Amino acid sequence: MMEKKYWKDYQREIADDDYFYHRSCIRQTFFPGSEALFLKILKNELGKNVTDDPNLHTCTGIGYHSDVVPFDTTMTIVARLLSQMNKSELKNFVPSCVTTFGLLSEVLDTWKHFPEELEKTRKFLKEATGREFKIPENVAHPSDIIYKNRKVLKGKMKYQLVNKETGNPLKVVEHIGCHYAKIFPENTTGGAEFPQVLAGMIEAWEGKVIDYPERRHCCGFGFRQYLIMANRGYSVANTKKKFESMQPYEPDFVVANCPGCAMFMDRWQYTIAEMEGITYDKNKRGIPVLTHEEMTGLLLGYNPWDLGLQVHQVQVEPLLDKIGVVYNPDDKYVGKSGIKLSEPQRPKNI
Amino acid sequence: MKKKNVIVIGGGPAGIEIAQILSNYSCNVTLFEKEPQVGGQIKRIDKLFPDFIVQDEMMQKLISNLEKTDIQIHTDTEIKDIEQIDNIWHLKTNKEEAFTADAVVLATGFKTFDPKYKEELGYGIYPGVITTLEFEDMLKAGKIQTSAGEEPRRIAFLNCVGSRDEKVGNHYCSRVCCINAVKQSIETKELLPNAEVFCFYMDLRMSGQFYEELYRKSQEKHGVNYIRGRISEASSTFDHRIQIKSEDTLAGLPLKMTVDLLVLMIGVEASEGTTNLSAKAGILGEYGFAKSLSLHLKDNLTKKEGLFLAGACKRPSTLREVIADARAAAFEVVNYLKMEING
Amino acid sequence: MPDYFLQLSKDVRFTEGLKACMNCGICTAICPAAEFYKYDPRRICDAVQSKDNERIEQLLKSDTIWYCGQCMSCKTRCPRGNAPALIISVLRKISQETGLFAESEKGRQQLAIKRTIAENIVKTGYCVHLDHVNPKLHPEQGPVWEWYFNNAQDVTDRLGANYNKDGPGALRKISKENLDEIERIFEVTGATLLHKKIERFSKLKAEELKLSFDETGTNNEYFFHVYLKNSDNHNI
Amino acid sequence: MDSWGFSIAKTRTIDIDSVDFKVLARLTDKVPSAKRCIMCGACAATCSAANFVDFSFRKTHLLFHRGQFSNISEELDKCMLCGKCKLVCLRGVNTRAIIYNLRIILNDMNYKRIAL
Repeated sequence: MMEKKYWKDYQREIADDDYFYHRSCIRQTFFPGSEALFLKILKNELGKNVTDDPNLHTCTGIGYHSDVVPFDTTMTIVARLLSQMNKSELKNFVPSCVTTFGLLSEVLDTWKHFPEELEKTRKFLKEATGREFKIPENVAHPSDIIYKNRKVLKGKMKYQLVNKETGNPLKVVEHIGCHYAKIFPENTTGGAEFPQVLAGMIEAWEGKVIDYPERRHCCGFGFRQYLIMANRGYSVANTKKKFESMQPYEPDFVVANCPGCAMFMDRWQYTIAEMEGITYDKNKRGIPVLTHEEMTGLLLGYNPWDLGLQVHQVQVEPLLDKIGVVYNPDDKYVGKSGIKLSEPQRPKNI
Repeated sequence: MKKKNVIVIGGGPAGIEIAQILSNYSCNVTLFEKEPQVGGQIKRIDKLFPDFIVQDEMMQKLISNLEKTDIQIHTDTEIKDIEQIDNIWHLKTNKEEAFTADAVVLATGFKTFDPKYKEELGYGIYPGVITTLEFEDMLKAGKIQTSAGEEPRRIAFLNCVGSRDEKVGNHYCSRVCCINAVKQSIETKELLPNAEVFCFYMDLRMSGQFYEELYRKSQEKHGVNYIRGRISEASSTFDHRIQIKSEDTLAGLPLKMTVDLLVLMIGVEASEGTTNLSAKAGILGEYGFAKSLSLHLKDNLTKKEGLFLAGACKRPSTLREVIADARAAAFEVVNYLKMEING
Repeated sequence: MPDYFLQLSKDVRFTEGLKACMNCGICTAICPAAEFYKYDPRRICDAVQSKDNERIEQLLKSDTIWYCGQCMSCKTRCPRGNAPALIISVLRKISQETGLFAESEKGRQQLAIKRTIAENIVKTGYCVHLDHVNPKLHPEQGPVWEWYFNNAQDVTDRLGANYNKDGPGALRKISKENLDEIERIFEVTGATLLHKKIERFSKLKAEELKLSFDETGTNNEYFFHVYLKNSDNHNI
Repeated sequence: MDSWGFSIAKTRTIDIDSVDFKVLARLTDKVPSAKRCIMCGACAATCSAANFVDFSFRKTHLLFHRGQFSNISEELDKCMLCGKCKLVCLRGVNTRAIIYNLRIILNDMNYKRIAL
C-alpha cells in the first residue's frame, strides 16, 4: 500500500553546507546580479562554503525540451557536470535554474528506475571524455537554501515586506516555476499544489501571499513556443491569463523561482501593454516581477542597481517606495565604469 | 451442550443484522461497537438510493430487532487485538478487557477517503469545497447553503475523489459514488429548482437496479448536466466562489466554470479497524481490506477457521449488498458451529 | 510502414510516460497548450495506446505533437501516473529521426531551433547567452533589453558578471577544453547525428517548397520561413 | 502586430460562466427528449452524411448544450435529415427534431448559415 501524505506538511531534505553551484543560462543572461547575490548571501551572510566552478556549462535543458538534444545526450552532459562536482569532492548540487533542477530530478529518477540507462550513460561519458561520475547526495535549488535559512536572514534584514506608509503587509504573487514542483513533487518543499518554498519566505518576512485562481498555471515559456517567433502568441497568452487572474487582488509584486518565468512575466506585461494597451495595476505601470534573489537582496539592504533591477522592463521604483528602500535614481543607469549611460527608450503604454 | 460464544466486531448494518440473526440460535452473541451507539456510518445519510427510503426509519427497524434480543452490546469499545489459540479466539479491547469466542465475525466496515490528500481540489482550504457527507448533512437539515449562508446558484459534483487514483494508492472503484451523486443532484434540484447542477464523471457506473432509470430521471425531469471529465483543480476566485477546470472529453475541449459549492464524492477505504484486525488475524487483503477465502463461493470465510467476514470490510459495497452479505455470513457461522435454532 | 509503436517503446520515457490511460482528461483540463492550440494530450495518449500505426504516423506528420510546451503540468495530476509530455518528447524524437517532422508547419521549425539553441550549446556552452538575444529578433524583450544589450559590458560588470572572459562567473567564456568535451558527447550520444538528420530533411523540404536554403546560418529564406510562418489555423 | 511577428493567442476553453442556458431551454422546451441524450454517439455512428463528410451529430449537439454556438449552423447543413439517427437512438431522443429546431434557434440568433 502506498503511504499517503499531506503535501503541505512535506519537507524535503536540504543540505546545510558545502554547495556546488551550477549557473543558469537564462539567469546569467537576464539576471546576472541575482546569481552574484546568491553567492554573496551564502558566503557573507550565512558563512557557507560554495564552489563556483568555471568548468561547467549548460545542462542542455532548453535544447532537450525543444527536442534538439536527445535524452542520451542530456543524461551524459548532466553526468559530466556531476563528474566535475566530484573533482571538488562536493556532494550537494545547487542548480540556479529551475529547468536544470527538474531535469536533474528526471535524470536521477531515470537512473534509479532504469539502471541500464545509468550504465549506458557511464559508458557514453567514458567514451567521450574518459570521465567517471558519482550520483550527488543532495540536489537543492537556491530558493530551497534561502527558505531553509529564512529566519536567520530575517535577523539581518533592513526592510520587511510591509508597506511603509500603511503598515500593511505587501501582497505578493509567488510563481514557483513548473519544473520546480510539477515533475517530482517529492523533491520540493510543500509539494506541487501549495509549495512552501517562496510562500514560506514571504510569510517569514511579513508579506502576504496571494492565492489567485491561476496561481499554478505555467508562465507560458513553452520552450519552442517562445524560441520560434511565430509561436510566441502561445507564450504571451499564458502570461496574460495569469495576470488577468491576479489583477483583482492588486498584487504589489510578483516573485518567481524560475529565471525564465521572472523574465517572461516581466517582458510579456510590456508586450501586452504595447499591443493592446492593457496593464494590470491601477497606475498603469505594470506589476514588478522579481527573482527570489532580488527579493531577498532588497530586504537585506543591497543597492537595487547592484542587484540588477534596472534591467527589468517593468519599472520597480513604485515597489521600492512602498518598501521604503533608499535608492539613488541617478545611479540607476550607471555602469561599472561609473559613467552614466544614455537611458533606455520609454514604452508607450507601461 | 454448552452454548457457543460468538463475537461480532462492528455495530453497523452488517454487524447489527448478523448479530440479530445469530441470537436466534443456540449461542451467546456479543457485539462490539467503538462509537457510543450502534448504527454505523450510514446514520449520516438522509435518504437512501435508489428509492429515497428514509435511512433513519430503515435503520430503526434493524436496531429495534436487535433490541429484542439478549445480545450483550459493548459500545464505546474497540477491539485492539485478535488472536486464535487452539480453535479459540482471544480478543482484547481498548479497555484492556479480554474476551474469548468460538467464532468471530469481522464487520468493521469502511471509512471515507480524506480529500485533504488531494490538495489541488482545495478541501479544507476553501469553504466552498465540501464532501458528499457534508452535503448529506445539509440535505438532512433540509437546507443547502454556502458557507456564507447563501443559496447556491451552481453546484458541481465530482466523482472519483480518492477512487481510481494511483496518486493516492487507490486503483479501485468505490461503487457507490456515481449513483450517490445522481441521488444528491436530484435532491438538490428538488430543494433548489433554479440551481444549476453539474456532475463530472469518467464513467457513470449505473450498475444497480433502478440506477440507470434514476440517472435518466435526473436529466429528464431535473435538468442535471453531466460532463465527462475529471476536475483537475479547484481554486478560489476573488469573490470566494470556486473555479474548477476539467476537459469536456466528449467535446475534446478544456472547460471551466465557477461554482458556489463543489461536492467531492469521496471514495471508500478500509476502516482502521478493518485494516488493523485483518493484519493481526493474518487475513489482510489489498488496500487494507479483509480478504475472503474465495470471491464467489466462500466470500464470508477466511483462511482462519472461525473467522468470518460481513459487509464493507471486504470491499466497497452498497447498503443492500452489506445486509445481504451479513445474512449470508450468518449462515456460514451457524454451519460452522453446527448450531440449532432456538425453540 | 515502420512499426512506430515499437520504436516508441524502446525509449524509457515512453514506458514511464504511458501506462494505461483511462481518458479522464485531467491533463487537458490544465494544459496550457490545450487552451490555445487545437491540442488535447488525452487524445495523444489515446492514439498512441491504440497501437494503431497509421494513427501514430498521422501524429508524427502533424502539427499536433509540436504544440506541447513541456511544462509537465500533466504529470502532476494524472491519476494513472502517466506523463503525456514525456510521450510527446518521444513522438518528437521519432518524428525527427524519420523526417516526418518536415511534413508539418510546426515540425519544420526544428531547423531553426537546431540552428540556434543546439549550435549555441556546441559553440558557446550555453543554450542561451546574452549575445544570442538580438533585440531585432526579439521585439517583445522591450527597450530596456535593447539598452542592456547595447551596454552589455558595462552593465554586466556592475552586476558582478564575468562577461565573455576566462575564469568563473556569470556569462563567462566557456573554455575550449570544456566545449570539446561537449562536442564529443554530442557525437557519441547521437545529438550530432540527429542534427544532420534535421538538416538533411529540412533541405529536402526547402527544395520542395522552392525556398533558398543555406547549409549554415540564420539568414536564408527557409530559416525565415520556418521561424516566422504562422498559418493561424492552429486554434480551431 | 507585424512588427511583433505574432499575436496573442485566443482561448479555446469552454467557459460555462459565459453560457446563456436559456438558449438550451428553448430547445428542450420544443424537444424534451434532448435532455435525455447521454452523448453515446450511436447517432454519429449510423449517420448517412458522415459517410461522405466530416460530421458528428453527437459533437454538434453536445457543443450546443455547452453554449458553443459559433460553428453549429455550418455543421448542421451537412445533415440530410434522413432520420436514421432517430431510429437507432437508445434513449429515444428525437434527433431529427433537434436538428430542425437548432436551425430555427440559431437562425433567430443570427448565426449565419453557409448557403447550400
